[in-house]
Amino acid sequence: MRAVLNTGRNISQGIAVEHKGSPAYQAAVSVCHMNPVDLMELGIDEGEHVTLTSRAGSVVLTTRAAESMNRGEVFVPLGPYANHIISAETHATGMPDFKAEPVDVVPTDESVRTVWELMESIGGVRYDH
Amino acid sequence: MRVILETKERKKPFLPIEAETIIPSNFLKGPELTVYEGNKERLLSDLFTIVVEGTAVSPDKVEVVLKGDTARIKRVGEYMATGTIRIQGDIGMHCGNFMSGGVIEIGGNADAWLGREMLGGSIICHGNAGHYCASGYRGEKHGMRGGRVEVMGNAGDFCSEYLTGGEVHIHGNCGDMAGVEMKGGQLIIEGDATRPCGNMKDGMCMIFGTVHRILPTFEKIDTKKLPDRNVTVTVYKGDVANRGKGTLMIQKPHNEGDQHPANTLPGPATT
Amino acid sequence: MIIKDVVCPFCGCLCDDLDVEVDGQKIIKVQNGCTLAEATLTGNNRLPAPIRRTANGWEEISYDDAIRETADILCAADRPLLYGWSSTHGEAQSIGVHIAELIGAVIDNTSVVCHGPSILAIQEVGHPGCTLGQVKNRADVIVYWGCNPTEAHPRHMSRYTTFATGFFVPEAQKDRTVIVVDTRRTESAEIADEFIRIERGGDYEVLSALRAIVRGKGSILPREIAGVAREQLFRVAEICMKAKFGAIFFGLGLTMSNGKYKNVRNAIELTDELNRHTKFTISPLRGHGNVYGSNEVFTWITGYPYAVDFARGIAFYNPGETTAVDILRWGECDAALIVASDPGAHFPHAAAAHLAKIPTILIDPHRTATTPLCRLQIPCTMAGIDAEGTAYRMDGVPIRYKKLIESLYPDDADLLRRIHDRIREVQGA
Amino acid sequence: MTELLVKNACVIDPLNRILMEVMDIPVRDGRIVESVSAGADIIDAKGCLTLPGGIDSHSHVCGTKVNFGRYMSPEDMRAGRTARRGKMHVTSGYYVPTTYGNSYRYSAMGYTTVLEGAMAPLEARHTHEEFTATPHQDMLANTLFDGNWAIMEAVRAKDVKKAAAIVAWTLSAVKGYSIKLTNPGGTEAWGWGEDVSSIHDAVPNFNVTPAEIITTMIEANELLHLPHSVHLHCNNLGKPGNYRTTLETFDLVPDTNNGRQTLYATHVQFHAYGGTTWRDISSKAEEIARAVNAKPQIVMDMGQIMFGRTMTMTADGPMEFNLYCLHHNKWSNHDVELETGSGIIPVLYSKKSLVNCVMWAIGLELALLTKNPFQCLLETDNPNGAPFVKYPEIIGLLMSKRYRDEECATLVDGTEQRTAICALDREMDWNEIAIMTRAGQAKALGIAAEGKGHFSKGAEADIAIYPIRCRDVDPATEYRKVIEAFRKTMYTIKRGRVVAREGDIIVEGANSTFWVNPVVPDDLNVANDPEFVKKFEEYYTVRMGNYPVQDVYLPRGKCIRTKAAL
Repeated sequence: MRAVLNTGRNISQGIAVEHKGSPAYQAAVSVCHMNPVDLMELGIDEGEHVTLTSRAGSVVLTTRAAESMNRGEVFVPLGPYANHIISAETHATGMPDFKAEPVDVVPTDESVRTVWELMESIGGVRYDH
Repeated sequence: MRVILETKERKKPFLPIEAETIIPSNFLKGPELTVYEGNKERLLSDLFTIVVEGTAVSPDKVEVVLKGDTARIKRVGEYMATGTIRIQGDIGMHCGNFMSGGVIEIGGNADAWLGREMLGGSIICHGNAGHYCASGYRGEKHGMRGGRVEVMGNAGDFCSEYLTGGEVHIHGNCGDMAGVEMKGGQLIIEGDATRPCGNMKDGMCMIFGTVHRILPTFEKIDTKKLPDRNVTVTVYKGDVANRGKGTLMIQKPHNEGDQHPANTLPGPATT
Repeated sequence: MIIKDVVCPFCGCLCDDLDVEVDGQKIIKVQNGCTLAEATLTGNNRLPAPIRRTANGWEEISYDDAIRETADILCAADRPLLYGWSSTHGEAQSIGVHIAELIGAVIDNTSVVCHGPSILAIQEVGHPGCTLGQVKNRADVIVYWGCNPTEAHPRHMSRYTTFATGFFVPEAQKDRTVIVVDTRRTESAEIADEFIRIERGGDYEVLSALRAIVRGKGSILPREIAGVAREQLFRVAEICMKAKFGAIFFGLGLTMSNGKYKNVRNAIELTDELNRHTKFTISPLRGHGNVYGSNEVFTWITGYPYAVDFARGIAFYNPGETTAVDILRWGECDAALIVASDPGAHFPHAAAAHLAKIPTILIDPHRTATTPLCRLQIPCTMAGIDAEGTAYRMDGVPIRYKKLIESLYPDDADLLRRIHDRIREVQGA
Repeated sequence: MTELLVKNACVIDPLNRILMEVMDIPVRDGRIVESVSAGADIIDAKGCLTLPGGIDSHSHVCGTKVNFGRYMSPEDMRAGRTARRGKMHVTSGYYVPTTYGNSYRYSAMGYTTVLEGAMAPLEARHTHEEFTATPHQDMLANTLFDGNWAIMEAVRAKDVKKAAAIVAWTLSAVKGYSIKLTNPGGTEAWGWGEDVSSIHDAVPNFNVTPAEIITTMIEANELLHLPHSVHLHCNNLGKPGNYRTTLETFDLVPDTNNGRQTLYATHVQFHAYGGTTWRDISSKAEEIARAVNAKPQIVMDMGQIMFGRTMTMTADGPMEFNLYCLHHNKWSNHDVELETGSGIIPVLYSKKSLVNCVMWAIGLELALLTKNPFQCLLETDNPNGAPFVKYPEIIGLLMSKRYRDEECATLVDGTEQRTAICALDREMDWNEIAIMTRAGQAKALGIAAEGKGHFSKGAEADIAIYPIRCRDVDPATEYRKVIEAFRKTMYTIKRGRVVAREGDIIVEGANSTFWVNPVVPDDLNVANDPEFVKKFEEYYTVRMGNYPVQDVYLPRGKCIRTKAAL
């Protein structure tokens, strides 16, 4: 499914934002909110995983049904997961397209990576002492 | 006189070079100029192999040729008043800023802010131009005021923002919001455009490709045949959200079934 | 011990009416705050000591070594980037700017991925704004555009707008009309008297249409604008023009979607237009507690609110070129100092990845997503918890953070001052 | 102990009636003394003009709206950029420069003390932060009370003591120096997009008039024994015909203080317009000057405009909106709850505009027609009329009829008919300029007693040595030399330390901030008044406990305590 990715803050992201390694943070920001009809169209239930692929990359997320979402739009809270697929293009304004990244949404059996795994995939070294 | 500058290999090739000293008139006194690489001042000869052919008595007879990896070289031709600069490949940001005369020819792509606040002279870019082609400076109320910019390929977003005078001719497509805040001059787009001329106050924009999402505040006033092109265009006045007296002529207005603009954007020239 | 009138450092509301109970070095209870305040003040995920990444993994090092190494890295760089600054106090921000001018760095703050576009818009058309108390005491029409205060600024409505009792609006909710404009039906939209649902990316068009209506040119509008019925816009324009005092608040829905600052500019020009009929103000809902402070401090020292490039000795400003995301994305910088922010989590990965390729130093109290990317992390106090200092609320009101508990961490202003002085030593040598 | 001897100084010190006397000035530990030891550092002034450090008694350089002027003007930052050099930080900007830019340029011109013209109490912390970053001048803050709700309630209740008590609490809480009224009542009306149009209009919802606010505050000011008088930006700024409002306002002012004026009327040029519209605007400088000449209780400053681009910024929000509607450039506005407002727009004063030419003439007329230079001080309401770097040109204009005639010849036709500028022959002398740029300010602000604006023994050693020998120069003809000399001192000495040499800053600054703490009896302390506290907590959006500016913001604060007669 082709969709437009929207990102932003929400409460659970805000609560866990200073605990980037915590399960609560991962649970808050590795979620893909989408319209239930879109979920149905993909043939999956809420809680199953999808891969989102954009011009910048791809990432696996857990789906969550949200009536408030328009069809053809998905919302991923601000964080390393959303940023794994947001392009760094800023249109020379300094600001990436955090609210307008076109993505492909495909169901997947792959598991959601941890924040540290994501950071390692871009050259980081985890610190988990 | 011809001055040929060919880039040398650099340890940190991604560091931007700021080279507003590269304008024809500066070479009359010899090639001992300096440029900035990051926060370090360097001799031109540290970064370029310099070959000077012939002599000149006045700057208009000086031609500067740039070769090699020139995509990160910024501000070439800034404040240039006369003479010629030819760039074989791509060129970095702010090429031809504030230029008032002379010619810049770019063989490849130009990065953002090509011909920013230009006053006169002409720029020809054979590849694509980045965002803010022929536009203004942050906070400044006047963009390009005179001269001519011609881009054979596409231009990015905010092309000709605040255009106040002169002519901009894009042969390919423009990104989002070409001609936004336009208050004079002429913008011609042969290809497609999205949301052109928002908040336009004056000036004229003609678009011959498909126009996505014409703003609701442009008033359709006429259709008109352009004899030199043998096409009929729809004429709009706008932007009535403002005190707009601008003219927008579109050959192919198209508002239905639009794609999202993010999907239709040309990439920036040097991505 | 209970400390009264505590300032919450989380978001730009800077609520200053919290009661916090502390026991020695621990915060036990937070009253009056929202859930975000409570999580911020009671959370504990501090990095115990400075750490350095080596070929064999991480090792703890001393503060002295960390400071020396930081200064050396910054002095050796040809294009250092100093980024972050929004979660610390003005005193640290100010030293940061002085470090940037010393070493010819680019210094940028988190507004670049927040309300940077709003700043660009203000630089084109200005900003008719006011302090939040004006809205609280006077506003009978409140517009929330492209923002969701219920989740991002949970007490904004109860302290300053919709639910707040004001001098001229004694019956808060009854006396005020609330308009919410968004692309999705957020929780904030649920309490609106009028909800305008716009097609994604259509804000600019809708704002232009409203301006045309207020100017008396609405007749040329098509029946529908970006998914919104023309009639609804006429109705909303009427409500606004009849307001005694209207206040627009906008969020990242305008700054992050297509058109970026042009959306904000259009909203400001709508406000200008409305001022010809009645009183109207517009204000960005600023995110980080002290992000506005970083704009203020940068501005009085350098003339620019963010994205300042000192490479040439003078201050140069050009968002899109001198902004952090762009510099990282082009791989321009060869060293980075990140202070009080988390680009690892909040920048597109193509930009964040560059931090792992260059020597990056992180000054931050917490283990963050930037930690794995950095070469060196130096933990410090957290402004508003174990350090005091100045912060600027989203409306420009300066407030002093209180120090609630004692800790053994150095204040980031002290850390930065030591780095600054060490750089001068190195440069002098 | 540090000692300095300035030798061969050609001193003008109006407060001590010293006029072009060549003498030595001994300095010890920052103060003027009788003599110094043989080991003192020596500066040879070589017979050049030596004045007490310049004092600007009304300038906008620090705080919320000034910084917003910078914030919204990247185009201005392209001008006046200098790199870090020696002890000098980076600077940017021409008409709204960075704090260091302001500080260095003032120092280069020999200015050592500046009063910030408008500080909103709620945002005072910001002003003080910028004071610290304006390191080479001692700073003072005019504190805004024009739309203060508690004050207006006290005025309505005709309770002067209460008004005084509120002022006392607020000044000491926010570390302010003096009472500023900007368009009194009008800034509150602007909270609803309205304004007041005369001093007898009622302020919406408060049932008080500007006249009542002004007279009550003058009384309160004197009851508190504040060093400065009420500092007033009259109603109706910038409106044709407003001179009537100004004259009516002047008529309200009693003469109750022997030591100084009881009203300081600021940027009076903007308040001296005749006519009814922009089309028939004319100068009423003569009427205004006549009133001031007859009223020793009033001191005004010029509010001179100079041609070129600049930024207007004032607490007078409605005025700025009107200007915006004329210019259609950018407009910022910032209303401050329960206190005041502010607006900012860029302007271009052009010689092609008759209105601008008339404005230019009015400022000069005011100065030339005011008999006593202590009653008309030199300033531009920086940056509203022009950036302060234009002061030397204004000095040139005041000292040379020829220069004025040359300038007048370049103005648009009609200026001569609308103003009297061409007919005025007065040429000011060196002493008068010294009064209009330091001695007058020191007296009007009430800081002569703090050792400012003169060279008495014990005074602060703020000294400006200008590269000009006044006995050898005829300002009337050689005004270019005068202008050049006032642009850049040979030495600017602040508290005994050379801070600037030929325009270069050579030390890190260490200024002081003067503030006033009027001591009132406990029963009048509003902090103990439950009604005041209740309203504060209900209607402000910061807690009363978080409102006062902590001492840490004034690392070198100098508190002036006064005992109120309450």
